[in-house]
Amino acid sequence: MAIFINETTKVLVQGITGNQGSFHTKQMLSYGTNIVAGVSPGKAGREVEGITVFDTIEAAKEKVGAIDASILFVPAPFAKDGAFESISAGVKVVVLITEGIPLQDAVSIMSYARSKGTTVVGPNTFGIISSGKCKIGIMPNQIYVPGPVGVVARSGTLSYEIVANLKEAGYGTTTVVGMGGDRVVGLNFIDVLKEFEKDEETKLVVMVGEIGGAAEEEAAEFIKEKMTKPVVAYLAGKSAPPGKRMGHAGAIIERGKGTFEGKVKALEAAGVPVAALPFEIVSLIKDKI
Amino acid sequence: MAIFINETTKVLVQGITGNQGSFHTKQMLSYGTNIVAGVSPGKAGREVEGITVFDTIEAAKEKVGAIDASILFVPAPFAKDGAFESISAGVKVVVLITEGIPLQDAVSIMSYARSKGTTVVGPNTFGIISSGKCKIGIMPNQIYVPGPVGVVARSGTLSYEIVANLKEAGYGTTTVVGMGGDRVVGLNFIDVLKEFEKDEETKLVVMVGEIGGAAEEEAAEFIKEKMTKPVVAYLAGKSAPPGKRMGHAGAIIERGKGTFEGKVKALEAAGVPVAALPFEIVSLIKDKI
Amino acid sequence: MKLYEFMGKEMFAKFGIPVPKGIVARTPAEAVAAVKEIGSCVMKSQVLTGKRGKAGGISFIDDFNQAAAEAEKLLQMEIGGYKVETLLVEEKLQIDQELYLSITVDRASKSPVLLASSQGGMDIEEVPEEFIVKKIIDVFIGVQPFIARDVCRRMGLTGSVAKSFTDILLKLYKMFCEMDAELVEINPLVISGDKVIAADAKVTIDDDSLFRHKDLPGVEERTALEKKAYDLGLAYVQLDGDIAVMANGAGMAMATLDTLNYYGGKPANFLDAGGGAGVEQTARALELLLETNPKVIMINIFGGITRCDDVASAFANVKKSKGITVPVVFRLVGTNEEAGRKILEEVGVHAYRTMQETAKKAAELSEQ
Amino acid sequence: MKLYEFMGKEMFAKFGIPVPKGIVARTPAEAVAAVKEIGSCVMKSQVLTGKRGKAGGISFIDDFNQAAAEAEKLLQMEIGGYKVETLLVEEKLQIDQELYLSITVDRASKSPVLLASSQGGMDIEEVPEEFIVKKIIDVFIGVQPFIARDVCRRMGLTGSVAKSFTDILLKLYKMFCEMDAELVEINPLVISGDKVIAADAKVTIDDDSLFRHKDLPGVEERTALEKKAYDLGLAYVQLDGDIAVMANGAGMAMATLDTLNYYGGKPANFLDAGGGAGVEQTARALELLLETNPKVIMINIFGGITRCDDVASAFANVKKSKGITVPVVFRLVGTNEEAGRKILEEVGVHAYRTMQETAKKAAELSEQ
Repeated sequence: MAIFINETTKVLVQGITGNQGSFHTKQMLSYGTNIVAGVSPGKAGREVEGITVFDTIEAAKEKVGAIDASILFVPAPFAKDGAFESISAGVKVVVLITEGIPLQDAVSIMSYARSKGTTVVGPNTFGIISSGKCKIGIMPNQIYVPGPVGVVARSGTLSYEIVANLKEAGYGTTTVVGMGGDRVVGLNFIDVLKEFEKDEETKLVVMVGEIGGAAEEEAAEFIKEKMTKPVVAYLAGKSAPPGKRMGHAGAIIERGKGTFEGKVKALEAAGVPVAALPFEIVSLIKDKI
Repeated sequence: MAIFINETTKVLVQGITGNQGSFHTKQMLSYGTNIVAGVSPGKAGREVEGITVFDTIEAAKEKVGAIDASILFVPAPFAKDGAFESISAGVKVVVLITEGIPLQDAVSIMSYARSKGTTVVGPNTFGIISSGKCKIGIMPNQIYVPGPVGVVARSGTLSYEIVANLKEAGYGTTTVVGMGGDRVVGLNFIDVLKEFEKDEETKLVVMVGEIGGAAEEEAAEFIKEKMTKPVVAYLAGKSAPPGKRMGHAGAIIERGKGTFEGKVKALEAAGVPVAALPFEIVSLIKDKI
Repeated sequence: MKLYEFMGKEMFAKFGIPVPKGIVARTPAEAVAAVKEIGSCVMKSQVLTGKRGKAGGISFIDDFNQAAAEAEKLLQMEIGGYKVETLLVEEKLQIDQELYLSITVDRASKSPVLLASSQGGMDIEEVPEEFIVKKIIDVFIGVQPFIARDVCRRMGLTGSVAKSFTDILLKLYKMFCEMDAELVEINPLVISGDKVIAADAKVTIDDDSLFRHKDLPGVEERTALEKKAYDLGLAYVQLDGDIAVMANGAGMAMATLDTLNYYGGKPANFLDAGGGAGVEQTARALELLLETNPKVIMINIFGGITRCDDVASAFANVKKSKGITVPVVFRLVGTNEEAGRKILEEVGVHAYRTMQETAKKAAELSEQ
Repeated sequence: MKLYEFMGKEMFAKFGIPVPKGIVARTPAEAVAAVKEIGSCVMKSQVLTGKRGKAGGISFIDDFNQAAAEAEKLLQMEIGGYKVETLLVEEKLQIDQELYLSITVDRASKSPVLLASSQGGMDIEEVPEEFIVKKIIDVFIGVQPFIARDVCRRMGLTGSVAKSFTDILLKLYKMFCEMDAELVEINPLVISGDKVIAADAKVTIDDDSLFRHKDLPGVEERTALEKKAYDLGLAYVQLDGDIAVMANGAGMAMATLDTLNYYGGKPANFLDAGGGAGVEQTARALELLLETNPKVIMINIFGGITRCDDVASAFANVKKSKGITVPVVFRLVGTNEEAGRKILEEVGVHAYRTMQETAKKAAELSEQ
């Protein structure tokens, strides 16, 4: 078991011939991801790391059959078209690595995805990985080993930090999900928590949040009412000055909402211990697993 | 039982203060339809046949709660907006009486309805009636009495003819569905046949088709493979000259498809006896029920 | 409403779709002037029907001296029942390949559908299925570049031709939506060197949408009587029998013809008086039928949204004001039936209750 | 990118949303000329922050002789950290009621959201929830008339005011979409007689969409250093400590500040070098940090899409070419870690493996 993706997931890479596309195709293959095709318009017939490149997803489907998941290494101005192509082709999990996708493009992508029942991971995400089974993303392979912890994070590198800490302490992961740092992303904490609650292999969930928005507060409400599995959290941004942009459009503190203190309060009220520094997570989960 | 609507269906009338709206509200009420509210922008606070009028469906919902079905007596240029309002308000069955709705408006309505899981009856329909339970439409009350026959028709008056014949012969109806005469309508024969197949009270189905399009041919395929209940059909247009517009945009014979002979052949191959005149239907069902 | 080729091409040009250089001519003199300006050209008769090439409605003009004679010849032609009144004089294109491209609305999916082929031209209807690319369009996203890419791939288009084709496709979809088209068709869409040009244009605008396209010029393809009926909101088709028929609802009208035929009667027309016809409209419909000098009039009304009393009143009014001398066979049931029957009886007309007896009676009377 | 009020209003006018008659002035002389033309007016300082009315940034000019002095006064003000450089001189409106109207994007529903209130004006944030109308917009259908009707109903607008409001709402949504806005806000939207007029304009265009709005004039609200960082594709915020910090990923950068603080260190900045920064970009980021003359530099890299060898190479290049005299505490793990460590060792820098030890060391060094 794992959530969203597993060892049978057939993956297609959009933008496979680009710099990042080819580099991460290699990385994903070496992790064991079942990549079945790549797409780069005008580059049909080439190969990247042994994977055949097609002009369009329809062309790929004619040769390799249905695609379960796709990952996009497509520049921001073309990302909407690429995501639409995946969604339209019936791909069920679409991972949008791309940073800087226009906000309204993201809105359109999410609406279209919803109408087709597609799960979108990102944009501006490191991706999703089911440890030992399937990696669809750009995270460093070596830190993801199978184990009982589910991780869901807004921020990429921060989750690496925590997953690496977990690994060193002897805890592997089931699935690690990067929600993405943009204001509009496909998954929220609750979507992912629901899946972890259903997943038999996941015994405990680590939430990696940050200041800004109300996603953590909403998650707290859900945890209180629906989660039976233990959840622990780390929140970044305790020392961030209020009202300043901290890189993620999502991390703007607005009108007193989304503060560090408010989030901690909401989570603790839901029985979720909150670490103020990333390396404290390990000690928080010790008694719970 | 009945399909799509029954005695518990809460109905709202859009365009209730107009000529047709008020006339047919009275007719529907006298048939026993559970009309809970009316809408006419700018006319809030009035009453039509004892039914309170609101400016918007949201306003109506605030007072009377959720609406199950709506019927639109709204001029063609405003019908899309009215249908969107119903669909957006979570109404599950929307009956579009209006004739002359622009084709692309109909396309938009159907797409939006699909995304929200709404059933659209029409446009350019006489509506839908579950005999003795609920009438949402403009058909003459007196011919609809409860009984074992389900009727699905493209054409309005023609279905009255047949339902009246059935009644005189002693056969009542479960539900009579008018699909509507336009090129793009919400329901096709198959959608309705599926429901009749599931409905316990319906013992036999009468299809009232006409020349043009391929709906009857597709229905024949479905009947052959999926229907256990007997189906009989009447097709109008045997003597229509090919290639001429016969009033319904839907009834254009194009490229040899949709001919009377082709439809009869397809239906008979599926075990569906086809009457060439409307009053022959009664004799066709005699042995089957 | 079908548009003439030249109108469709004006619309294409407005939306940025490349068309050949062309001039409209309505007289031989205008045609000669046009040829003078364009040079080596093709002269195309403007009619609202296909197959005009096979019918001789297109002339290629290489020699300037032919121009007047050819124009005269074309302007005297009738193609598929349509008189040629206008010519389009166009530059001759170098044709490397003929493509096909159209967008219309698909009944089954209730969505626009895009059809394209690398084998366009006169015989498009005989091109095997596997060479026709068909894409159902989700109106929420419209025609996106990824769709165009896949169409190009399947048509075997690459490089600058694919780029131009994509550009045309996106613009054609925009035009389809904004102009409320029922059909936009380019056949052939010509590859000429590295250019892609719409060599023909078949555009049909949805009649029901014309209220929001008031600036479009009207194009009439109905007969005078049909036009009159259309203006009254009636669906009317002329047939060649002697029993004038009025019914409400298209299905009912068709069934009435079927039933008349069954009893040996010959309908003079198809007339759907419409769902919600009131007194005024019904009266106009009756007057229209009287104008055709039928032997018998058969009226078949099953009142739903149409109220029997309205129809009866309309009939009574016309009978009183114009006088009706031919026999009228009336069938009247449904909404407000009793009131309607009473009105008819006052003007001495008995109404039947079933379609059979009505049709049978009408057929009998027409034999006399 | 936030737009100045006068720019927002120009955009409103372009989309057909009524705005007061107004003239932009950048000097007292221009302001006087504007007052001469407009007459009794209001002089509004143009700053990218709210609450300017409460800060005295708005003057009402009834007496023409006040104009020069008032303009001079306003042009010397600083409001919320922004120097006033431009004035908007506008006709004074008769104000019968102040409404509020805005459209932005809602995170939770991933859709545009429309907010409206019949109690607009300066204190909109204190208006009770029940007087705020909120509608989540389904982008597939957009803002339709039925939505506007319900907004009007809930705001208590009727008649011609409701009609004008509806018209403005539909146009504002169009502008929101076409201009890729993050926020369009009109507060107050003034009812003046039977007219409805946008008396203010707050418009923010999505930075990520600017590539398709090349014709928009640039508005800069960053400090010089922040601007430089932005142009390099870096997210940089100046803070008041002495440890320059570079990390990759916004979350990681925040966590780095948190950890530094925990160990008593004082970060001089927030700098997210970005997900996929290459050698060139990382080098620019380092040079930027050097410019701020920090006491210590802490670099915290967990390589994912960022490759450790790229970061190390960039560091080595900068060290060789510019020389780095302040102590650098480096943490380097992740993609291509071994290659990166090797490069660093070649320039004499040891890389730590955990954030804790790195932050602790940096804090210690900054104390010395």
